[in-house]
Amino acid sequence: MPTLSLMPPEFSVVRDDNKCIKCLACVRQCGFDAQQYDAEDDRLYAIDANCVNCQRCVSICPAGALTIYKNPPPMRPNAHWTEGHLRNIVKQAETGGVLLTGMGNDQPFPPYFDRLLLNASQVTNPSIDPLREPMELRTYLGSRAEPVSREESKDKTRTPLVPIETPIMFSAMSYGSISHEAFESLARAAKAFGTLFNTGEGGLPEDLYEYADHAVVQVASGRFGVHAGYLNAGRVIEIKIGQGAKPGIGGHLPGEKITAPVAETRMIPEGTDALSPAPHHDIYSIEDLKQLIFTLKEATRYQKPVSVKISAVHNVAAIASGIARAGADIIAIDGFRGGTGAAPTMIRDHVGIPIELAIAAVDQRLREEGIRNRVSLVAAGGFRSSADVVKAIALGADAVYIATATLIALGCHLCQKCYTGKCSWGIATQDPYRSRRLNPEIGAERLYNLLRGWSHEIKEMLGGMGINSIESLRGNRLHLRGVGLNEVELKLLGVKHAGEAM
Amino acid sequence: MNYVLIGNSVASVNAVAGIREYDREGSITIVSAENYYAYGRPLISYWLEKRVQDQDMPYRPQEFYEKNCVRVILGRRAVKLDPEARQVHLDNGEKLPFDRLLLATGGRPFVPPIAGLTAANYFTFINYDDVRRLEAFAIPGREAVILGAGPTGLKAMESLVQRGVKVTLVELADRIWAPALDPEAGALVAGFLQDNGVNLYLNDTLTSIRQEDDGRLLIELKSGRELKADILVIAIGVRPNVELLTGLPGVTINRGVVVGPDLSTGLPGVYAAGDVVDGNPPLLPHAAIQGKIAGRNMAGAGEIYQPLPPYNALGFLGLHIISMGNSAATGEEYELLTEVDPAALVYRKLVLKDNRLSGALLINKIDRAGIYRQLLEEGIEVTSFKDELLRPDFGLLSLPETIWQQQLAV
Amino acid sequence: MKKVYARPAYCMNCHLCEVNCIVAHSRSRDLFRAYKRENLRGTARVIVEERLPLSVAVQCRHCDDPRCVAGCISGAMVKDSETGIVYCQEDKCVGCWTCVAGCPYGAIRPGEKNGRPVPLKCDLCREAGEPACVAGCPNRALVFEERRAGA
Amino acid sequence: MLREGEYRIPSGCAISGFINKDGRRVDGSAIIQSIALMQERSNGLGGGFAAYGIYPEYQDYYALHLLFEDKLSRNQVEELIKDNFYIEAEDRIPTRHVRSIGKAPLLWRYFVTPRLSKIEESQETEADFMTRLVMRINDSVNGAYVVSSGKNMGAFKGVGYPEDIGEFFRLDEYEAYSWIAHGRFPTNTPGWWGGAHPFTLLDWSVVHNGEISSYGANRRFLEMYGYKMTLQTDTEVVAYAIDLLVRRHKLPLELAARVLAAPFWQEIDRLPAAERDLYTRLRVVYGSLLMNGPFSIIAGFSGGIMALNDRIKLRPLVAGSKGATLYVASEEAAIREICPDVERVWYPQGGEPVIGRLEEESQCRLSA
Repeated sequence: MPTLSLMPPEFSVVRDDNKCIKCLACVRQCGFDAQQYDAEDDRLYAIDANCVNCQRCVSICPAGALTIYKNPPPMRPNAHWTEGHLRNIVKQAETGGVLLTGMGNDQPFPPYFDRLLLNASQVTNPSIDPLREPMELRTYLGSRAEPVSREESKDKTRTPLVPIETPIMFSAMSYGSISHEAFESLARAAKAFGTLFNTGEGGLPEDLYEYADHAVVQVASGRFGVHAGYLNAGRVIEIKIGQGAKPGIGGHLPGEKITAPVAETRMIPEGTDALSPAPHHDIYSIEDLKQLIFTLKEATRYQKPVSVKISAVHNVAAIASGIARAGADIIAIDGFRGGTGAAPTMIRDHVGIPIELAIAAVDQRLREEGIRNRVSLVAAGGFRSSADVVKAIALGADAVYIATATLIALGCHLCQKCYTGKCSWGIATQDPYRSRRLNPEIGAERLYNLLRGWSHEIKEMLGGMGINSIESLRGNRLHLRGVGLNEVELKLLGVKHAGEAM
Repeated sequence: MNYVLIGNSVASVNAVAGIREYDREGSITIVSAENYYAYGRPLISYWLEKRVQDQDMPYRPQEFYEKNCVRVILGRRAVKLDPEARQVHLDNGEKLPFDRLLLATGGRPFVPPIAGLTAANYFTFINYDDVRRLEAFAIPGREAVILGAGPTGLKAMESLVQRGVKVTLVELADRIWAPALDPEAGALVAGFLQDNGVNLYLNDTLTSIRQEDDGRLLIELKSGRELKADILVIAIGVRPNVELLTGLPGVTINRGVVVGPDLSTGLPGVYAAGDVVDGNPPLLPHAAIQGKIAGRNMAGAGEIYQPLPPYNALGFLGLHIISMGNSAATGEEYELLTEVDPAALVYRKLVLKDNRLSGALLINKIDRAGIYRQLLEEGIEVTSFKDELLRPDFGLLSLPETIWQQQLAV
Repeated sequence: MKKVYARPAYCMNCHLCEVNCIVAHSRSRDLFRAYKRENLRGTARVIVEERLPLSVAVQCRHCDDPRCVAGCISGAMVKDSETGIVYCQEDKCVGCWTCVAGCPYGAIRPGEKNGRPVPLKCDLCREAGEPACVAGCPNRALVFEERRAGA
Repeated sequence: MLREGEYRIPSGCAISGFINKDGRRVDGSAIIQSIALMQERSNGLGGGFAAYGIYPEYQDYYALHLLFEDKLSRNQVEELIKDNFYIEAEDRIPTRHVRSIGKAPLLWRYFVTPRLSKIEESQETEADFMTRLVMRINDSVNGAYVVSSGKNMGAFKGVGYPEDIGEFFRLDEYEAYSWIAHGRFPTNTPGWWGGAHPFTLLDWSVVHNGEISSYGANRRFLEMYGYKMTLQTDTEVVAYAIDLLVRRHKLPLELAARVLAAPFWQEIDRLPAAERDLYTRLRVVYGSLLMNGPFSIIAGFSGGIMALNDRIKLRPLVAGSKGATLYVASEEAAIREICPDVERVWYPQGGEPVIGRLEEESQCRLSA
């Protein structure tokens, strides 16, 4: 029985009839049935309540006739009871369910990246022009055996190091949560650029094994798609413990997204929900993790470095130290801005810590323990620009994972409705009508361009700092200065305040 | 190599193109009995309506002949073919030697014996000259009787109506264009014509004609009805112009010239194409295709002509009809799929036999008609998509994927 | 010859090829004028067929032996011997639609422009270089390329 | 790769050094003359020298050169020294009055040998023990600073033009088989006696021209190995990095140089497989020790010197040789000044180390 909706629509779809040519592209492209056409009256109209502001119609409209407006808050201004809270309460009053959302934390927590500034050379040392001089971004991931001697190491339990040509990798997004087209775009771009993509927890589709050499193959608590061939095909194996968007929470891919090819890849029946438990049920302690790390290494004859991915949580430094000592070659830390295909809103918005602080703490801790060289540190969670990347590396990361940025490059407008499977942009959907909107050829090009642009910017920033190799930036916090940060924050980040000398 | 093409219509012109695909050197001569460069004969009704002007009549521009080095002899009739000497004799005594010869002489109107019929009191509707002569007579307010409600008669009707002439159609069969239209479609079209002020007498024909004192014609029909008219057009079919080959050794002539699969006649080096060919529907696409293939074969290609079922597009007074194959079929052995909307004058009928398309008739909704033609010509089994055939969005995607994939890859 | 090829796997059914085609074949070459003043809606020379999720833009294949050219009573429809493009000299067309009956792809639709008949068929934007449908396809579902040597 | 040879900047530092590979010991007047020629590269805020082979009579003892801001710090340090070492000899470092030199700190030297019991207690090697102690003095005793701590060598440095510093320390009275010198144009540290070059650790001494942009990365890496960067300058990281690589990680000096000024990946990728593997491992493991940014350095060590440029040669460095003597300096003129008939002069490529070592025979002779 339809009940009275207590909330007006969040968005208004406004069509300029002077411009509209009634080509109906908007109607055909709207993933959420907000755009409608009445053939009898030859009339286009919108169901505002359905609109999620994904901007697909706006982008596709050849006449530029569409604008989507955010409606004014449906209430008196109230700093405490914000519109978001009101909408959530009403939704829950109607459904009695847990609030679900997609993508990353969108709340106004302090963005530390925006409180950090970079250095540049003036007079006393020359800045370096990346267009004239070699500028090196190649980064090796894995455990570094020291000391180096002329002779090659005889240690057969050492996993090889993995080079990436830019310190940027594509973070885990599983096939199933994203479309084959999106997945393939990532794989192709990673291969073309010489970096790695991450399969996420849904396995690697058979037809994409040609990209496996550029894949971080994930092993998560659901063990979807994990088999010996998969582990041995990938370049790096990653044990996923946690995810920045939902620390402490498992995954749930609804049955509608488990189409036949997804089911085959995940090795589960078609149409069944894919549930990832919150913990790995074979890892209840750090020594269990060690066992899994070495199980995977044994299974791959020590040919694959093993990464362990955790959410950035309060005790992240100590946890990371334990992971390093448990034999991981790479530690990936996912900050609280990290994205997701589906997470409970309360978890997404209220659990975890910023990646900037986490990476600083972990890097410092590992150095204090003298084991920083044992692992590579990969930072993830909300990297928006090459400057964010540079700052993370200066704080101590070896490389970063980006995912939300890649989706935006592919068309995502952060409508946060990934969990519905209706993505108008063909990304977070398994509906072939929608997913075919993302031509992997174009997707791969766009991702390649993004990497190219960011990499070039990183080179320019490095050159400005007077260095020509990314390793000279790693942990080089002297090139960072804080602005408007308090003493505790400065201390945790290990940076001086802007205005302080070297 | 000497190529001589007798007849100057689409078959000859396409033969020129066909020859030149293989032979850029040989000399080509076209002999035309008419005084015009080739034109599409169906254009004459448009000319009469003044929808086409003189300068738009030629089928190909002058450059076509220049570019292809074609000598065109206009206004001359080939009167004799000497297979021994390999020469064609023209009516002016000129003798053209040939190595390859194409007979593309088309047909001439069939005029039945009718009492009182003289060369002066009737018109045919085949040639440019026919309509040039008719033009002076076809003035508003006059009345015309057209014998034959086939494509030619209907186009003559249209052009005369457009010129303000009141038209009466007399048709021996029980409906308009009986080979193409089934009774239901015939009735639909008949109604349409009557709504447009055209008189129609079916199951009837002319028995006599007489010029009255006022110069008008008094036409007597078999039914006893008498009609007065200013113009009489006879449009009941054509007869192939086979005279040039008649009696020559090796040549078989039935209704038209019998040709082999490569369009050669029994005479070495002599080919035929178009309406003159026996068994060929007197339709323009067929003539053009045959002309092209005959030309190629004259130049040595060795291509086979697969006889094509008839297909035709006919429009008059804003009504458009496309027919193909067995479009009028009604019998038990056929499965008929139809869509009828009399108010919109829409009629669509597909004739299936053994789950293959055998004919199609489309009136006023003719989009994608060529796909049906292709299905029909190729004899493609339609069982798996039969229910798609008349859907409004019928198209390539209605066909099995292997077919449309292949089609799109062309 | 270079032709437009559809890649159905990437066709997302936006029909923008039709829009771009219409604009490219309008007098004004302007979207708004084409639709609002010239009233060209529905006159695209490319047809997006839909069997969702599948859709595909169908257009003239510029056949080697084009039926539309063979059947043209006025000589308006021609195949350019240099470029291979099959196109209609529109001022010669009388609207008999034999071409419609001839095209095996159903890629010619009867149309009208300024009271004159116009067969709506792709001419590969022969005056513009790259076909507008290809240039404007947001998902590269249409490509303009040579696939067959010598054709 | 840039091979312009010099980065043209009106400021900068001057470095110079030479080694007599045959072990012949010469007094300090030549090195003073050489460094003095490049006075315009200094600004009077720092000069210094290191000399090897100067204390043959104490060659088995660590020669601790110390500076103290005050008596208190000296007392504290002496307590520390006495706790941990036997002191064979000690004295005030001899100086002479030079007008241009301002107020000097207290300058002392001690010839010491560690107490065995203390080393055992710490479960360290003798060298590590020494290193830690030096770090501890520098780090925790306010006003005290270890200028040098190697055997049979010493560093002499202070605020002033280098030729004045040389005069002040009476270097004409020392004889060494190798000398390195520095004239300073401070950029990012205050003019402080301890801040002048060379920087030393054990036998290592480094003079440096440039600004190491990777300082933060280098420093934090070295800190992991117990080095304490107390001097607020880049140059000490070079000394410590060499110490880590050569003494503790046992890398040949040539390879250590390839860490400090690593080849580009594109060069490494072109190497034969075995070399490629080695250089890849070097860069991957010691990437944080890549000295990035402009520099030319001369490192002195027991039995040799090494000169090295940054890998794209953003600072000047010239080498010359005559007979058994190898010269390196910021400018060719500084070599010709003391060796007019130099036989060979060359400009080392960026990242290509120039190493001069005592010939084996003289090595034996000197240590005998």
